[in-house]
Order: sequence, then C-alpha cells, then structure tokens
Amino acid sequence: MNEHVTVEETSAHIEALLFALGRPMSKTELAKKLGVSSEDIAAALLIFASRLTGGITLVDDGAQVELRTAPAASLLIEQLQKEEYSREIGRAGLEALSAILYRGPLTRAEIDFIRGVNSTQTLRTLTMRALVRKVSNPKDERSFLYEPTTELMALLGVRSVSELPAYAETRAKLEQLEAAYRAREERVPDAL
Amino acid sequence: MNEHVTVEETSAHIEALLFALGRPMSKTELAKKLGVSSEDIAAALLIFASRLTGGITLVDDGAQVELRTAPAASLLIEQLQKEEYSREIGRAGLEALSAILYRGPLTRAEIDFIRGVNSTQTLRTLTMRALVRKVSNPKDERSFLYEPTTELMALLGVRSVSELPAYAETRAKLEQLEAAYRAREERVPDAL
Amino acid sequence: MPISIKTPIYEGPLDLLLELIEKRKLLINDIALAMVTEEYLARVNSMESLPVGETAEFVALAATLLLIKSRSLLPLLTLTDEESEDIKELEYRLAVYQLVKNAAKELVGQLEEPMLYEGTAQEMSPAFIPDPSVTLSSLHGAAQALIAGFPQHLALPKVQVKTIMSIEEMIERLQERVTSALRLSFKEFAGVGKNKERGEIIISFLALLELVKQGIIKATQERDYGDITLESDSVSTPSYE
Repeated sequence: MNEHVTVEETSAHIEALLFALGRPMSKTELAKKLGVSSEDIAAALLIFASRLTGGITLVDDGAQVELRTAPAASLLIEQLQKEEYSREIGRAGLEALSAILYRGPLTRAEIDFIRGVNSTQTLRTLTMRALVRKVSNPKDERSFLYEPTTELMALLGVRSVSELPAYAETRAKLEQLEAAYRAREERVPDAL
Repeated sequence: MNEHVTVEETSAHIEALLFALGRPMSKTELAKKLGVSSEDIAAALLIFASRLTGGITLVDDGAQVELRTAPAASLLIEQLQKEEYSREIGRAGLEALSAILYRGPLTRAEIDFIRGVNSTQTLRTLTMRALVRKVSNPKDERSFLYEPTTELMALLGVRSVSELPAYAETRAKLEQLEAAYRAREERVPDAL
Repeated sequence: MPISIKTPIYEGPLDLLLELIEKRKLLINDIALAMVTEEYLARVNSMESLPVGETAEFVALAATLLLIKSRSLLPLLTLTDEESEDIKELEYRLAVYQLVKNAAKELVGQLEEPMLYEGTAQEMSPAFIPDPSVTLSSLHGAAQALIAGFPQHLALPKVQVKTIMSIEEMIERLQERVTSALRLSFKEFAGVGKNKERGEIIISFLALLELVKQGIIKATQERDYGDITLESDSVSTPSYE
C-alpha cells in the first residue's frame, strides 16, 4: 500500500504510535496499521533502536515492542513514581520465568516436566502480572504456549532476552541437551 | 548537587521524566527535580531537541516543556485511537465489565485475579469509553476502584447492579471461588 | 538454648534430587544417582506429607532411583527398554532443570538492576461510546465464563503422566529383580571391598534383611563373618558363579 514510505518514515511512525498509544504493540499489528511489510517493520525497528540515545528505550520481547525509560534514568524515575512496583517474585515464579526465557516458548506441561512440579498456579500469577502471556500453540490447538512480555523485560531491566545473563550460552546448552536426548531415543514422548 | 552530570545526561533525564510522567513540566521544576541549574536545563533542552528521531516532538512554550507526537503522525494516531475506542470491546472487555458489575467495585489487581490475566489495557479502553470509571479506593490511597458508570447502567436498562440477571447467585459464586483459591495460595506460600 | 532446625523447602522431587547431587559435587549420571538414592528415600520418608499433587512424581522418581541402585548392586540385572528410557529421561530432566535453576538464580541478580519504567500516554477525556455487544445477556454470559474459567480444580490432585506407584510396589519390583538375579553373594550385592561407603552396605543389608524376612530369598552364611549367599526360592537352577 505505502510504496513510497522510507524506512526512516516508518521508524518515526512506529515511535509516534508507541508513544501515543502508550502500550506494547505487536510487530504484526504495527505492519498492519502502517501498511508495510513485516520486513519493513524489522528494518525500521533496527534503525529506531540505534537512534535512541537518550531517556527513552525500545523494549522488544520478540513479538511485541514497547517504549520504556532508559536504564540510566531508572533511579530518578523510581524516586518520582507514586505507585510502588513490586519486584518480588518467589522461587517457583523465577524458575518458571527462567524456563520460559531461556527455553521458551513452552506449554504448561513442558514447564511442569522441566520443574518436576505442577506450575498451574505459578503461571496464572505470572500471567496476571503480565510477566508472561498465553499464545495459541501452532502445534496443538488445545494447548497454549507461554512467552515473555515487554513487561518482564522491563522488570529485569533489559531491552531484549539477549541481554539476559549467559543467554546465548544457556540456550545453546539446553538445545544441545535436547538434541542429544532425542538422538539417543527416537520414541521420546512429546514431553519436551 | 549533581556537579558531574553532563549535559547529555541531563538531556536524557529530561526525556525520561517527561515520558514517564506524561505531563507538561516547567523548566524550574525540571531544574529542581534534576538538581541542576536553569542554564543546564536550557542547554540540555537544546541538545534534546536536536536529537529527536522523528515520531516525538518537544513542545516548549517558554516556561513549560512537554513531549508530543510529531505533527506528521498525528492524523494516523487520531485515526487509530478512534478505531481502538470504537470497535467491539471483545471477550476481554465483556469479562472485565462483568467482573466490575457482578463483583465490583474492584481494583485492577482484583480484576486481574478474577480473570487470571492482566487487564490494564482492557480497563483503559473501558474507561475511555465511559463504560467504567476510576474512583479513589478508601482502603488504599495508591490504588483505584473501578465501578460501572451511570451511562453503562442506562445502556443496560437497570437502576442498580442487583437487577442484573442472577446477580446475587453469581456474586456469591465468585466470592466463594476466590476465597477457595486464596486459601490454597496460603497453604502454598511459594506459589510465586 | 533452643535449637532451631531449618528444614529446607524443596520445590519438588527433581529439586530435592539435584540438591543431593550438587551437595556432593557430583555430575549428573547413573553413578551419582545410585549414590544419592538412599538419602533421597530417607528425605522423602521424613517428609510429614508430600505436597498435594506431587506425590506421584516423588514416588515415580524414587522408583527410577531404586532401579538405578539395584542395577549398580546387581550386575546381572538387565533393564527393559522402558526402564532404560526412564533412567535416560531422569538424567535428561535433571540436566535441564539444573540449567534452568541456575538461570533462575541469575534472574534474582537481574531483578536488582534498575527496571525500565512505562511512559504515561496522554489520554483523551472519556467519552461515552456504547458497544452493541454489551447486553444483559452477554454480560451474564461473561460472568458465567469467569466462573467456569476459575481454577476451581486446583485443590484436587492433578492426573499424573506416570502411573502412581506406591512404595510397596517399588519394593515388590526390587524383589522381582533379586529373584531373577538368581543367586548371588551379599558381597556382590552390597559391593563390599569396592570402596563402597559403610552406610551404603548397611542400607543394602537392611534391604536384604527385609527381603529375607519376607521369605523372598534365602540367605545362608557358611561361617561367622563369612560371605552370605543369597538364593531365590522361586528359581531352582542356579546359574550364577
């Protein structure tokens, strides 16, 4: 539709939209609303993120993006916020989050399998706090996948999962383990 | 106070503050909050204005400054906001509304708890459409209670919530479920 | 002076098992698992009550551990495909859980980092925009959906993936194993002289006594302090030398 829109213009439109609506927006939604392809959105987001040098930063959870204050300004904002943010997450919640962050997206059954305990209640609380969200599972309509949110990224003070401690390394190790396990035994149930 | 703050840092702090608070701020207020001189603020604002990336603009009336969406995008934003607030409120909207009607008045956290998902965006839409309104919470100054508006009641043709279909029964059932769930949560302290 | 004992709280069976392995600085493999089997069983036995819904997991894991232990004690024991798979799966799950648990510890540190705050969007002033889908019946329907969607089944134990096995069944399984291993000496069974820990021999011996007491196997000691020969009642042709 918008054939003559430059990537700079798309970048500016994204900034304006995210700023004005004041909520996370999915990359698909951005493409649709701006009438450009998802490749255009990806390119514009790269440009946009590279230009942000001040008090605002772009948080990207993979599927959605959101504007947030930059880490350098956090202490100042913290002092001025009226509402107190609870950053407390119990051990069960942290384990479920780390499974979702480092090995996700995952179904509830997969999280249960990893932790060896039932995570229903933990996941419900995390969903309520918008730290994870349920999305439909392309492999199985009856189940959902849990994935991280921009809210979670912002709570952890990172712009994307790649900034998490030992992210690439841990993810690679988990993939290696799984590949080795699957190779050993082909008849693995679809547990993980 | 902040002797070693560079003008770039001050510029970033101003941007973060204006973004986080979302209201116009006087230059005097900025100088006070950031602990710098009014000359520092003036210099930082110049830098800030030169770095703007397209979608956001700085409105400066001499005494006060404010962040706004850039004029180039304002038509697009207006269109999207209208669209956002005129389409059907959907399942999430109906659920939040029914929680407020049958179990209200409720805080956002309580609505999240009943629904099991985060309701921030949904409540914002319902508020903008004047279907619900925020009133102060006598129990906690930092939070608000959501209650149905008179417009909503008129739309539904009822004078009070008690005239809603199966009101007493539904309210009792919800109360009972919440109590049972919270009781279990207490038995499992590390649920999150 | 009052003595306060801090009872560690375990999230679940995998957590407990990993704790025991890490405490001894072992790698996750069948040798390590055999080494911590007794302690795992002792810990599970000492728990006043197993967490609701997690009992099956605790017992299923205990069964796999006993299998690993029995194999380490009884070299003649051959495992079925399913049993081997259980052991591989347990090792895999432990390795994955170890990585996830360590990552969770890192996240604690990450929570100390400054968080990124939301912006406050300029809001338009509210204007009444009715929605035709908002009706008494749609709202009543939505309320019913909230009730139906509420986690009211949480208090009930979840159906487990694995069949629930009791401790009794587990011992039965071990008995079967000993029976089929025909005839062997206690030294072989308990691994005396192979740098086994004393406590382990004692526990093996207790397990043996339990089996003897139940008449599953016969134990003969030719002389005092001599070796004890174990023989299964149900098999008459000894083939073990």
